[in-house]
Amino acid sequence: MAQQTAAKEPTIEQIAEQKIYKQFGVSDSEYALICEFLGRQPNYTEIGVFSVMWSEHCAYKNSKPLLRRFPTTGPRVLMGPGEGAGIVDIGDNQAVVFKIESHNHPSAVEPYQGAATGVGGIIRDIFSMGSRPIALLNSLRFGRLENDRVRYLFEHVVSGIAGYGNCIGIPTVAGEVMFDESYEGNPLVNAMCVGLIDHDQIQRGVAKGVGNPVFYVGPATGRDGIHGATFASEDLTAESEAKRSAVQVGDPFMEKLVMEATLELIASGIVLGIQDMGAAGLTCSSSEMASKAGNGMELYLDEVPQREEGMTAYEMMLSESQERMLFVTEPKHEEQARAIFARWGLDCHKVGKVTDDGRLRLFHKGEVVGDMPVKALVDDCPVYDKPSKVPDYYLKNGSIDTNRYEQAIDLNDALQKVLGSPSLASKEWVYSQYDYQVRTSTAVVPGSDAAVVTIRGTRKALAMTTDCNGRYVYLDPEVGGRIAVAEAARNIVCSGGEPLAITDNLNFGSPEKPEVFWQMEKAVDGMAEACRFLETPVIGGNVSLYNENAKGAIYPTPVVGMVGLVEDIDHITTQDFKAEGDVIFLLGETKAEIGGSEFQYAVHGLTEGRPPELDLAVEQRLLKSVLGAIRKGLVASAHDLSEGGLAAAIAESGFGRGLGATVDFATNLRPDLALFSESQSRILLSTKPEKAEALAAFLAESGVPVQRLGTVGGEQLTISINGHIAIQAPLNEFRMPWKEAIPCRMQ
Amino acid sequence: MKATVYVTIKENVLDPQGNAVQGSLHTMGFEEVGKVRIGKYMELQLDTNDRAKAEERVKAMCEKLLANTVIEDYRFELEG
Amino acid sequence: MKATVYVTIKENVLDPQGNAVQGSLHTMGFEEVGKVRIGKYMELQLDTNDRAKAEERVKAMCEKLLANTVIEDYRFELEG
Amino acid sequence: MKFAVLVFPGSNCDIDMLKAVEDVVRQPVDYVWHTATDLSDYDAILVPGGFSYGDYLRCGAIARFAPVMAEVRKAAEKGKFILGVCNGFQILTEAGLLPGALIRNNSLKFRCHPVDLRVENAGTAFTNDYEKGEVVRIPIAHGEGNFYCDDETLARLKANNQIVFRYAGENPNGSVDNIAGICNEAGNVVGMMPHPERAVSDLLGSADGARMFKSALQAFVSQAASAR
Ligand SMILES: Nc1ncnc2c1ncn2[C@@H]1O[C@H](COP(=O)(O)OP(=O)(O)O)[C@@H](O)[C@H]1O
Ligand SMILES: [Mg+2]
Repeated sequence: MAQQTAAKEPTIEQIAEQKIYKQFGVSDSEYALICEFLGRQPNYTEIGVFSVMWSEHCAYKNSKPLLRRFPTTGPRVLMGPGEGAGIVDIGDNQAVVFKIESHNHPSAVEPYQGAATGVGGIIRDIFSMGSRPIALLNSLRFGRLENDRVRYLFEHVVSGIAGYGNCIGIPTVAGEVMFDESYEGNPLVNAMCVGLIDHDQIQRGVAKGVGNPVFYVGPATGRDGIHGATFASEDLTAESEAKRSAVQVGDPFMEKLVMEATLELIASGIVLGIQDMGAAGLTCSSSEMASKAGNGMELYLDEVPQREEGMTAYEMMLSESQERMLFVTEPKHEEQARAIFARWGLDCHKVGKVTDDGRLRLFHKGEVVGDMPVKALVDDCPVYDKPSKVPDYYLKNGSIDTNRYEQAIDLNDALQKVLGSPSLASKEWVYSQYDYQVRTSTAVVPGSDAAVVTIRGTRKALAMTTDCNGRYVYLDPEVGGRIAVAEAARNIVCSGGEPLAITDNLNFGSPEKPEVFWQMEKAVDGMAEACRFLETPVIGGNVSLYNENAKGAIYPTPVVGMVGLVEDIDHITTQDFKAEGDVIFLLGETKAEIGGSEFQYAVHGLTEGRPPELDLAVEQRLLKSVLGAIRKGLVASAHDLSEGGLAAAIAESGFGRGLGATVDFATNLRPDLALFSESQSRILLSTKPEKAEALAAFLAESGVPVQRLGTVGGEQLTISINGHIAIQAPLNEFRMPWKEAIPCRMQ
Repeated sequence: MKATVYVTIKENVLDPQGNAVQGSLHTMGFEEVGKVRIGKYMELQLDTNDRAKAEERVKAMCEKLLANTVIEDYRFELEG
Repeated sequence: MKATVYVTIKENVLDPQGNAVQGSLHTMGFEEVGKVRIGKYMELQLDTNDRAKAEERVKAMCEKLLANTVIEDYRFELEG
Repeated sequence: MKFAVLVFPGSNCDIDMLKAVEDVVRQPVDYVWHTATDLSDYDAILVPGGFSYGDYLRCGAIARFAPVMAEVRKAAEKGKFILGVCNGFQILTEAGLLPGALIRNNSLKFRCHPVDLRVENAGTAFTNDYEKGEVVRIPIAHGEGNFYCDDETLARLKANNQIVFRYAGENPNGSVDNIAGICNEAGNVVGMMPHPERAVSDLLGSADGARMFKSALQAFVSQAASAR
C-alpha cells in the first residue's frame, strides 16, 4: 500500500512496532483484527479510517448490546434507528422526523463553536432525509453557576445554540438546563431537531447504482476536528486537548444554502443516495452509503476541495469540517444537480464513483492510498459486553431515611429557595436569546411543559420536549430511566398531544468502569420498559460516553426527546392558570418521596436516598384521562408535577399571567414532605368553574385519584395543608427569586 | 498609555466572515482580492505609566478575555 | 500586495461592545483600563502590483462594503 | 393589490411574511429572488427578516448590492409601498433608503420576546389602521436592532414626523430615542425592528401586527380611488 509522501506520517512498520494505533484508541486485539480484514498491516490513512469507524461514536461498540433492548417498532414508525433520523407517521401522507445528538466534548473546549456545530450537525441529519426542519430543542447540563468557568461555558453554549439556529432560521422552541457539581468540567450539550416530510420524499443514505458518480457539496475541507469521533469517545484530559486539531467553526449561512439546495435536489427526484458528513466526515459518509447499498466506493481525493495546502489523505478522510454533504446521482442528472446548487451559489465536486467490489478505495496523487473492505469498516467492529457491577453508593443509599430531615420551619422560605434554584428557576435568560418564533408556527413558546408547533395547512400540531433528571438516574438508574420517559410523556400530554415516539441521548461516564456500565444497563432497561408500556418506541438516538471530570463520572443522564401529535389546534393547552375563579384539581397520589428532589438539594444540600417510585400502569391511566379531558374541552391549564413538587407547580402555573391561588391540600404527610415531594404521575389541572363538575366526573370515571384543591385568583399564593396555612405570601415574592435566579448570577 | 490589540482567527481555523466578504468583493467586481481574514482591533486607554507592568497586564487581559485562544491569536502594541 | 484595513466605530457613536469589555475588565481587576473601543481588523490579499491602483480600489471597497460610514471610520495600509 | 416578498439566500422570515399577506389581506403575493431585475408588477415590496447573506460583516451590508435592490430603489422613488422588517430594516438603512444604522443591542445579546410599541405616526402606508399614540404588542427577535443616528438626523426625523414606532416599555436594545421604526420623508418606505408578520393571530400571541398589512391595502385602495 502506498505511503503518503510529504507528511511526517509514521510508516506501516512504525505503526505496528510503536503501537501508534493505540493513540487512536485502537486496542491490540482490534489492530490484529484489522490486519486480518486487510490481509496485511494498515498504513496511516487506513488505521485512521478504521479508528474512527470503530470508535464508540460510530460503532457503538460498548453500547450496542444495550441499545438492542429498546423497542424500535410500532404501527406509526416508518423508519427506526439506523438512518440519519427516525420517522413517524402522523397521517395524511405526512410524517415527523427527529433525532437528538450530543456535542459535549467540543463544547467543553470551545463552548460557542462546540454548541453551534452541534446544532448544525443535527439539522443536517434531518434535512439529509429530505425533511424540512421545523424546530430545534436542546438539553443542557452545567456545573454550579458560582464557578467562573461554568458561567463562561453556560453563556457561550447558549449563544452558540442561538447563533446557529437563529441564523439558519429554525426556531429553538424548547429544552432544559440543569446545574449540578456533577457536570463541572464536563458540560452536556445535546441538540435535537424535528422536521416534517411527505412519505414519498423520504431519502436514505444509500450509494445505489454501480458506476454512478459521487458528489461532494459544501465548503472546502480543512484540518478541522480531525479525530473528533475518537475524541468524543475518550475522557477529557489535557492530552486530548493537545491532540485536538483545529476547532470546527460553524457557518450557519453556508448550512442554510446547503439545506435549501439539498431539499430542492431531493424534491427534484434525482437523488439516489445522500448523507451528511458528520462525525468522521468523508470516511463515515462514504463507507456507510456504500455499505447500505452492499456496494463499494472509490474516492479521488485530489478532487476534494481543500481549504489548506498540502493536505494528506489521512487529513481529508478524517476532517470534520462542517456543512458538507455527499450524494449519488446518475450521470445523466449531473447537470440538473449542478444547476440546483448553482442557484444557491454552491459548487458540486465529483469526488468518487460507486463500485461493485465492496471496497472503499482511496486515490491520491496518482496512487492508491487506502483500500479497505466496507463491511469490515461498518459492520465488523467488535462489540464488547462490558462487566457491570452494582456501585457501593447505590447500596448505601438504600438505607438512608430521607424523611429524617428536620422539618423546614419556614415553608415560604423553602419554596423561595426551591424556585430560586437555577435548575428550577425561569429559563427566560436562555430562551429569550433563541428565535423561537421564526416560521410563525410556534403556538406554545418556551416556558410551558412542552412546546407546540403547528403544521401549516392542517389543524394538527406537534408537541415536543426534552427531559431527564440525572439525580434520579444516579440514585436509581432503572427508576430514573423510567421517569425520564414518563415525564416527557406527561409534558406532551399536558400540552394536548399524544406521545408518538422518542429519541434518546445516553450521556454517561466511562464504560470501562463496571459501576458506570451498570448505570447504563439499568437506565436503558428502565427506559425500554417505559417505552414499551407507553407505546413510544425509540426511533433513534445517540450515545456519549466518557463524560468524566476530576471527581469521576457525571450523573448518568439519558436524555429523552419526545414528540407528540396534537390532533386539533383546539386541544393546545399550556401550564398557565387562565382566569380568576378557575377551579384547581390535583391528579395522582402524593407520597413522602424526597430522595433526589430539588427540595433535598436546595434546602438540605443533599442528593441521597432513593428517587420517587413510578408505576407505569398508573402513569398510563393518568395520561389517558388527562388527554381525554383536554380533548373534551374540560381543561383550562395542565401542568405536570416534577422538580419542586406540588408547591412549585402551583406557583409556576400562576407566574404566566400573574394569578395567585388559594388551595387546601388534604394529606396525612408532614407539610414539608407534602409540599415538596416529587411523587410521579401527578398533574395539576385548572378549569372554568362551570366545567368543574364535568371534569371531576370524567376523572372519577377514569379511576385516577383526584382532589379538588381550590381556586385561581388574587395576588396572594396561599397553600394550606389540612386547613392550616403552610405557605402564604404575594405571588410576586415567589416570582422574583424564580425570575432572577439565573440573570443575577450571570451579571 | 494606550494599548492596541489585534485579535485574529488562527491560520487553520475557518473564517466564515472573511470568506463571505471575499465572496461579495468578487461579485462586486473586485476580482483582485484573494484571501480575506477578519479579526478584531481594540484600543484600550490605560491609566498607568509603567510600561513593563502594562505589558504584563495587557497580556493577561488578552489571555483571559480579549482573545479566545482556542481559535484566535493576538498581538498588541503599547504607546505613550 | 496585502491591504490591512482598520474599521472603528466613530467617536460619538455608542460602542456597546467596547463598554461591555471595559466593564468586564474592571470586574476582573484591571482597574487601570479606561475607555475601550472595539473595531474590525481585516487582512486582504491583493493580486496586483500597482500601488496607486490598489489604493484607489481598497478605498472603494471600504466605502462600499467594508465600513458603514454612518457609524464607522476606516483607514488602511498597503504592504508588499 | 400585488405584494412582493424579497428573498435573499439567507432570508428566513420570507415564509412568515408571505403567509401574513395571504392570511390577513388575501391579496396576491410572490416570492421574488434577490437576482430579479424587474419589480414593476408589484404595488408593495416587503423585505423580510433573516440573515440575507450570513450578515457576518454587518447586517444587510452585502444585501444592499443585490441586483433586486436597484429595483427597490426605483420603486421607492415611484412612491410604492416598501416595508423592511428586522433584517429588511437593516438592509434599507445600508442601502440608504432610510437614514441611520442598526448596531448591536446594548445587552450584546440576541433578544426574542414580545414588546409594547407606541404608534407615533399613523399616517404612513403601513400604519393608517392604527391611532396615533396607541400601544400595540408585537414581538422582536434581533441581535442588532439598536437604531443609531446623529443628532442632526434625529432632529430631522422628528421634524418630519418620520418616527413611526417607539418602544413603549423597556427599550430592548438601546436605540436612540427609543426608536423601533422609522419611515422616509415621503412616508412610503417604512423600516422597523419588531416583526408585525409574527403577530397576525391569537394563536401566535397577538394579532396587532395584522393591521399593518390591512393598512397597506387601505392605503392602496384609497390611493387608487383618488387617482381615479
Ligand atoms: N435550553 C432551553 N432552551 C429552550 N427552552 C428551554 C430551555 N431550558 C428550559 N426551557 C424551557 O423552559 C420551560 C421550563 O423547563 P423545565 O423546567 O425543564 O420544564 P419541565 O420540568 O416541564 O420539563 C420549558 O418550556 C422549557 O422548554
Ligand atoms: Mg413539565
